[in-house]
Amino acid sequence: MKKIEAVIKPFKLEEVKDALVEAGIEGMTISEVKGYGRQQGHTELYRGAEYVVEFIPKVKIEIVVSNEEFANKAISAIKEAAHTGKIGDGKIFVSEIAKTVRVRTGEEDEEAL
Amino acid sequence: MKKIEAVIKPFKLEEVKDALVEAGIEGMTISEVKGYGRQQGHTELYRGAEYVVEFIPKVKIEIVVSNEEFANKAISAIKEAAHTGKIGDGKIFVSEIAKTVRVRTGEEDEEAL
Amino acid sequence: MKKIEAVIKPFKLEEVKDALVEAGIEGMTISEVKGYGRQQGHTELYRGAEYVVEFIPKVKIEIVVSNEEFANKAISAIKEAAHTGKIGDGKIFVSEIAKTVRVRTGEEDEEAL
Amino acid sequence: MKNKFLALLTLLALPIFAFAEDTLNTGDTAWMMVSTAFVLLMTPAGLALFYTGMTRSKNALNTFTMVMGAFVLAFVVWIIAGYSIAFGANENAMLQNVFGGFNHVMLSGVSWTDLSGSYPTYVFIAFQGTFAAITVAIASGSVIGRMKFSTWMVVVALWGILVYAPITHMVWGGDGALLFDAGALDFAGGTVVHMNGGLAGLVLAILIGKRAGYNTTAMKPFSIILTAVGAALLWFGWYGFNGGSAFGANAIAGLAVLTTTIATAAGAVTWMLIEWFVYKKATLLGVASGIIAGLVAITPAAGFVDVTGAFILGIVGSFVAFFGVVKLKKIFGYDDSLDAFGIHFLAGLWGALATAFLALNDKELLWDGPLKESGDRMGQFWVQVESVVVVGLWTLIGTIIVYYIASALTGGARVDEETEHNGLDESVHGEKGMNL
Amino acid sequence: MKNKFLALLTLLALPIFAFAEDTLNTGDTAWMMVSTAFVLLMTPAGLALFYTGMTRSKNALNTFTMVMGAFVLAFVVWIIAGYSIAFGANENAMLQNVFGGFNHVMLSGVSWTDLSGSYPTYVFIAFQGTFAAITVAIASGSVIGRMKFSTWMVVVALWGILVYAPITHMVWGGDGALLFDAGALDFAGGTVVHMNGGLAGLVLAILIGKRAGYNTTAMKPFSIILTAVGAALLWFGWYGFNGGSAFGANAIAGLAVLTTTIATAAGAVTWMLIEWFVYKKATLLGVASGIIAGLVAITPAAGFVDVTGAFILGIVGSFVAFFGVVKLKKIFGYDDSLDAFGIHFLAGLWGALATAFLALNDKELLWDGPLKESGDRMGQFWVQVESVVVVGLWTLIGTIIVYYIASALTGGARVDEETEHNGLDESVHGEKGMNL
Amino acid sequence: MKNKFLALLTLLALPIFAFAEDTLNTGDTAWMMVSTAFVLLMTPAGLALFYTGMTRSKNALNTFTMVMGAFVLAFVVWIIAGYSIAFGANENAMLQNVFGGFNHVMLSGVSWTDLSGSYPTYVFIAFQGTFAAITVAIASGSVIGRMKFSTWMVVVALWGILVYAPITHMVWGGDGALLFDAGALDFAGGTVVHMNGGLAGLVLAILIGKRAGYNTTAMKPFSIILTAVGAALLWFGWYGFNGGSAFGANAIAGLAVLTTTIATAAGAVTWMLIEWFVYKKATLLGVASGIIAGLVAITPAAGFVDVTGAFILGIVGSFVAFFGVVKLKKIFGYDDSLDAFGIHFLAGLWGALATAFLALNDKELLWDGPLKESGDRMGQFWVQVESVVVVGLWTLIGTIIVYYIASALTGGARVDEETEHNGLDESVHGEKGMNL
Ligand SMILES: Nc1ncnc2c1ncn2[C@@H]1O[C@H](COP(=O)(O)OP(=O)(O)O)[C@@H](O)[C@H]1O
Ligand SMILES: Nc1ncnc2c1ncn2[C@@H]1O[C@H](COP(=O)(O)OP(=O)(O)O)[C@@H](O)[C@H]1O
Ligand SMILES: Nc1ncnc2c1ncn2[C@@H]1O[C@H](COP(=O)(O)OP(=O)(O)O)[C@@H](O)[C@H]1O
Repeated sequence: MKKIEAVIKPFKLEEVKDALVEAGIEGMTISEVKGYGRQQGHTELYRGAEYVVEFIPKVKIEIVVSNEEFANKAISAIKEAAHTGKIGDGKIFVSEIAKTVRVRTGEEDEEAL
Repeated sequence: MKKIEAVIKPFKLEEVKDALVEAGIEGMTISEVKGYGRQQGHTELYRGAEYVVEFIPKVKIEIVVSNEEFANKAISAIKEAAHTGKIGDGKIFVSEIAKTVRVRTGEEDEEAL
Repeated sequence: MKKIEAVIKPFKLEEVKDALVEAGIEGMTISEVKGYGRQQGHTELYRGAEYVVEFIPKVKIEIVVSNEEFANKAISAIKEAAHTGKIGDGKIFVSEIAKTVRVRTGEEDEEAL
Repeated sequence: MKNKFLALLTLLALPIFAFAEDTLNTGDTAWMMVSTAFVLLMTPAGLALFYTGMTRSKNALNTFTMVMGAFVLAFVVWIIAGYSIAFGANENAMLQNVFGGFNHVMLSGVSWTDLSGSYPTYVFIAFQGTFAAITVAIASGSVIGRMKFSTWMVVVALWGILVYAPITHMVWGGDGALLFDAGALDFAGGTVVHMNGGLAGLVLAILIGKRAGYNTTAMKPFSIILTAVGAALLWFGWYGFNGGSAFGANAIAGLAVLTTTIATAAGAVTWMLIEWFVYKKATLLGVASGIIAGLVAITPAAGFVDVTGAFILGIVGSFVAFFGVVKLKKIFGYDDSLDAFGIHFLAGLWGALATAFLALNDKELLWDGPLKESGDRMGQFWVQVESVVVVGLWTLIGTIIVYYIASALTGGARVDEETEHNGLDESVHGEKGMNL
Repeated sequence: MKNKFLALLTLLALPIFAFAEDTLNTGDTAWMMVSTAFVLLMTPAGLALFYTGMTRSKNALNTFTMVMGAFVLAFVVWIIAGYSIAFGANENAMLQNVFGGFNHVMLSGVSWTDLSGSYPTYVFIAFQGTFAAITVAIASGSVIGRMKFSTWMVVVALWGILVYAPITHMVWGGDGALLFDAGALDFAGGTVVHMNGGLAGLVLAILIGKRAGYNTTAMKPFSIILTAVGAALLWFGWYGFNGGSAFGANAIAGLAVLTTTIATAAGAVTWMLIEWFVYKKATLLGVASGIIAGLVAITPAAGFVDVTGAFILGIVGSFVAFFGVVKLKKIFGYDDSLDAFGIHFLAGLWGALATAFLALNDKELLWDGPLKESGDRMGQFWVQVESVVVVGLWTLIGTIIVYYIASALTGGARVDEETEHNGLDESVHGEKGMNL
Repeated sequence: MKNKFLALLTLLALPIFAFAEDTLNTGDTAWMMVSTAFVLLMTPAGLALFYTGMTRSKNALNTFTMVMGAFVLAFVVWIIAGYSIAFGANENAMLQNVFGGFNHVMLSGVSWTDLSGSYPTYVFIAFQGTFAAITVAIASGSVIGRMKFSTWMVVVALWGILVYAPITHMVWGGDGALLFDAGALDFAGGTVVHMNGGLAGLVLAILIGKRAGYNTTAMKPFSIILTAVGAALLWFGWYGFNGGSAFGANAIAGLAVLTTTIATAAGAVTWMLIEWFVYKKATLLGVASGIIAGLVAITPAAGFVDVTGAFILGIVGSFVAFFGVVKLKKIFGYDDSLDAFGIHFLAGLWGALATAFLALNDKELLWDGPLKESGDRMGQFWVQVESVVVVGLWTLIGTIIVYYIASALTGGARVDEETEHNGLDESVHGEKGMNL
């Protein structure tokens, strides 16, 4: 099984979710994260004190799929839906998952997804 | 070493933590996430505008253990404690960890856990 | 490619980030997490009700680097910068990444980092 | 002040007799309108924030809605019938003991030109309506996190008629009213408002049962900052509550303003010190609790005591409420979620009884009763005890009846388990407290 | 009250004639100063919180700043020229219909010893200034989330001069002023403030266009708790708004205090019930919305109606506003972000028209007009219609002009797409609403 | 107004002489009670929110507790001895310059029937007590994030006796008091409250040292929304502060209400414009800061100046405070955490000095002094300078002494490093600001 982690711009979440669902992926877990990279943050201003905000709000999507095929579908879906062409669009990382369990039923691996 | 990631219902956190500690697991890291899956979200209502909340609050638990045995103990503990039998109970994912370091002492791998 | 996940004390974030940038690492994703371990939490007090806070605020840093060398650089940088010597300094976990994609350009793997 | 009430009641009952001395005084009118606005602010802002900050985040909106919804509904009920029952003059002398009748339903028979002493009767009605509405809102604090919103709304409507209005009649209802005739001293509502609301809370809490996970899971407050702001707004509004209960911009109001401030500050300092000695920490929730304890304790006595009396009421009030909140609740094991009973009932009880001993023996301040007539403090004390017991019993029985009717009408008073787990905000109101 | 205005205007125009009866009354003065403070609180605290809570978190600070910034700038503009245009007496009879002239620019010709009836003219000026400032702030609710802050500031300044001041002159400007002469009844600003501000909001919303993602993405409110607190503070301040519009601590003020409370409570209960029947849920945003709808609906009538009238105004006001917010907006598809039009315009319109039928036929309450003169309700209704139409047209045209000037001066009224995406807090103000 | 003080003092000192003209006026009494409530609201709600919003989230509760705790303790100290020292009349003429004595400890010798001019002395005492309590609370803003709560409580208690009460006596203490006799003009506390509190803050900030990480780490405010709400509540309460300092509902109070509004609005607009020119952004914190700067600047002059004077005070006040906050702090490198010195001291200083030149030469407004007596503005300026210097020196020395005593009594004034790192909420109070 494969795990896809994608860090994207927050306002793209809805579109990415829709694209994934369309690609047949029906489960995912998201979290609010902050990114540091080439994209430059803005400056915050409090009574003359200027703070550069280097960590930029992003959303991380985690998806576990049963095989390479689904992984590729997911990657294409995200690549397309999250794309704006501007710096900071984010990254997708793929890694290996050894085992999956569905808590409700105890089903394992492919069946649990 | 193995990493166990479990996505569970937030109100089960306390029980799961206790079950893990009882199973001899004494370190873990948790975070607030939101899940998308079969479980249907509720509807929010603001002056006649209805929003379906598709992303449901969940808690993610990450545990790194030194071997298969502990991994299995952890999985059973979570499976049992997080179980309600209703849709949305969550999933457990297991993957491989290549290296662990304890920042305080510099100890590595099994010793660091 | 390697993924480094480090759980550190929140007030060390700035220093760790600087150390990583100095070590040539220019991308990372952080999130707010809570840790459970040897470090004892404090007690909260509300009208005579005392709650032990067992989950302690931590920051998780995720970095994907192209090879072992960078991984080691990152680990040393974190180890040093996050170190206070007191319990709760945190842990570093290393795992394998199979594939990386940059959303903006579609570049893959090393080029995407 | 009692004379004001008398004048008012006579005026209402016998509108034919016009008193030469009843002319509108602009200063008194200004003060009473301000006091009305101040007391109004106490509920949908003060108490709502005070309670919302203390509840768990998943019940924050529910808590706010219970307080705000109670206020608006109780005020409507007050206009429809509550005022008539509380301040009407019943022709049947027996009934007049506890019940003012239905003559003034929908304020019929009251005109915008009528005066209540030196200011418009309409202002008196609005002022007293804010008292009616805050009293039931106080009780909500005990049942937060498990009562259906529909049940609560029914409780509010019935309770305003069956419990609040008769009790107000008994204490402040003028000649022929039970405790009024007995000579009970309750300057601004120690029995009528605080004991009454606090005890109703306890009764409801016991009838509906504990929250799931009570005493086994951590129930952390949403934000003590909101609670502290709520306490500050309550303090502010309380100048209308106590100062307005002098029914004019006079020296008694001035006395009430000063004693209220002293008792409150002393109560807050006391709670900080108790926490410091017990826990080695002074908490913000502690300061806020001490403020409320001091305010409640001075309420029945605000226009009767001097500087020393105010200090004693505030300091001991904090001790009593601290004991109620930290010890009593543990001993008996009831789940008084936000301590409506622990603070309002106990500090109110303390204030009501202590008034007998701390009230100045000054005929210009006192109301008719044993103390005024013959300086008889023990006699006054027994009158205070009587009023506490009568009010307590009426509340106890009335609240039980109201609870069972409301529960029956709404198919059970308690939300289902899952709703309680997920928090009432989501299921009951379909809203979230904060979308960051 | 009309007489007060007349006295005032005469006083201003002919400072040589001193009226024997014009002596300062401390009670009236106290009440008017309090009312000024109360109305002030409504904008930078009440309305600001009400709106901030309803906006998306990324625009929370922008929303607050738009309201607070509007208030301070509009007040400065009021002192510089607004007051003179609104309450000056123009020597040219034709112009006097709509425009009071520039005699009192920077309050020249007004001294701290001048009285407006029984209290200082300076207090009258400050009191009216808070009305001017809240009116434009109300309009901001319609354009939240997409208008440049600089454009908004220019709109505020121009609108205060070109729209608000002339309309106020027409309605409240004394002899010779268009709608004043016609006999329009607007006790505290149903047309002047609420219809005016609400319609200006709609016009701006249509001119600037919808928010990106309107109707396709979820736009969740930052925190309804803030909105509810804002509603409570608005309610509190409204006692100054309506009660102060009696211009003294008198029986009419007392009437306004009572009717305001009744209509508001009834409006809130109504909204809860509507939601209950429609959605099976009562929301806190609903209670808060009902409170505002009730307050707006009673505003033009507060000193004219009785208990029944207050109930009707509040109950129907909630229905009207609910319809505006839930249905009308969907039908026509405009993006009135925070419903300034849906609530303020519609409930204000309802109140203004209904006043003709609900006002008591009591000469001591009524202002000159068909109803007072001959009990002619239909005649009064047509006057109310006239005032609604005139105010509406003036606002419509004036706001369009103001928008285009402001847009031209600031290089376009709308922020760029990225700024809108990221939220205005970050780009426009460089601040964040909350750093946890 | 000075006459009011004189009457009061005579009354206190010579209770045998009853003045025929001293009868209670209900309008004045209503206004003074309202003013007391308004000023009260400023501290536990207004200032507490203003500061809490600006602090880092880990110190939010600590900040609130420091303000609220200071208020209640300082008020208790005021009743015990502060009032006596400030407003007592010392028989020793030498001591009377700075110290009113202990005759009225625990308000002994003052009865609820005593009048201070036309309203109860008890109201005067409560009103002045809220001034005493806010002054020390202002100073907390400079030492947030590093001072032990226990040390702070000791500072509060001592400072109220050793610094605040004598300074108040000097300026407002009646015949024989140093700066009162000199003829200093300080309408509502520019020197007594704002310079005094602001300078005390700076002194404490320097003595305790900078926060760890000052100038190297980002110290982001918890929530500017809270700060803005706090500013709005402060503005509201300030009507009691400045308007109440006319000690009656009279034309001078009306003047103060108007000038206060003008200066504040002008100050806020100014700060927005400065930010716009310097940073191309107008921030909400900026608007809020401009509001406070305007309010502070007008305080010493509110009942002395006209419209133009109010504009000048507000506009320049914002420039001065902006300079203090943005430049001065950087130049000298002290860590005035929340800018108590930068805003309160500097704008207060500006107001106090400018009063000499902007006060109207109108004998009905002025207090005895060079300007009233002979229209001598330079003479008046030197009196203002004298009062600024005397108050400044007393505060400087007094605060240093108080700091060292408090530090000694509580085993060092500063929390340990780890506590500072983790935030004071957790370690000092054991609470969290928000549990989402
Ligand atoms: N090496 C990395 N490891 C983990 N996350 C990264 C890494 N590099 C970038 N990211 C994440 O991707 C986001 C986008 O990266 P950035 O360099 O700003 O733009 P782009 O991906 O368009 O080159 C960052 O905000 C960060 O969250
Ligand atoms: N393929 C997946 N990848 C990552 N997370 C998933 C995946 N499927 C489900 N989840 C997580 O598990 C949670 C529960 O899944 P759901 O389908 O709602 O119920 P169940 O696990 O009972 O079938 C989801 O809310 C989501 O957080
Ligand atoms: N086995 C584990 N799996 C995942 N996270 C862990 C594990 N053990 C510790 N952690 C994380 O590391 C943090 C520090 O661990 P702790 O035992 O408190 O101190 P130390 O690392 O100094 O021994 C914890 O708060 C938790 O977030």
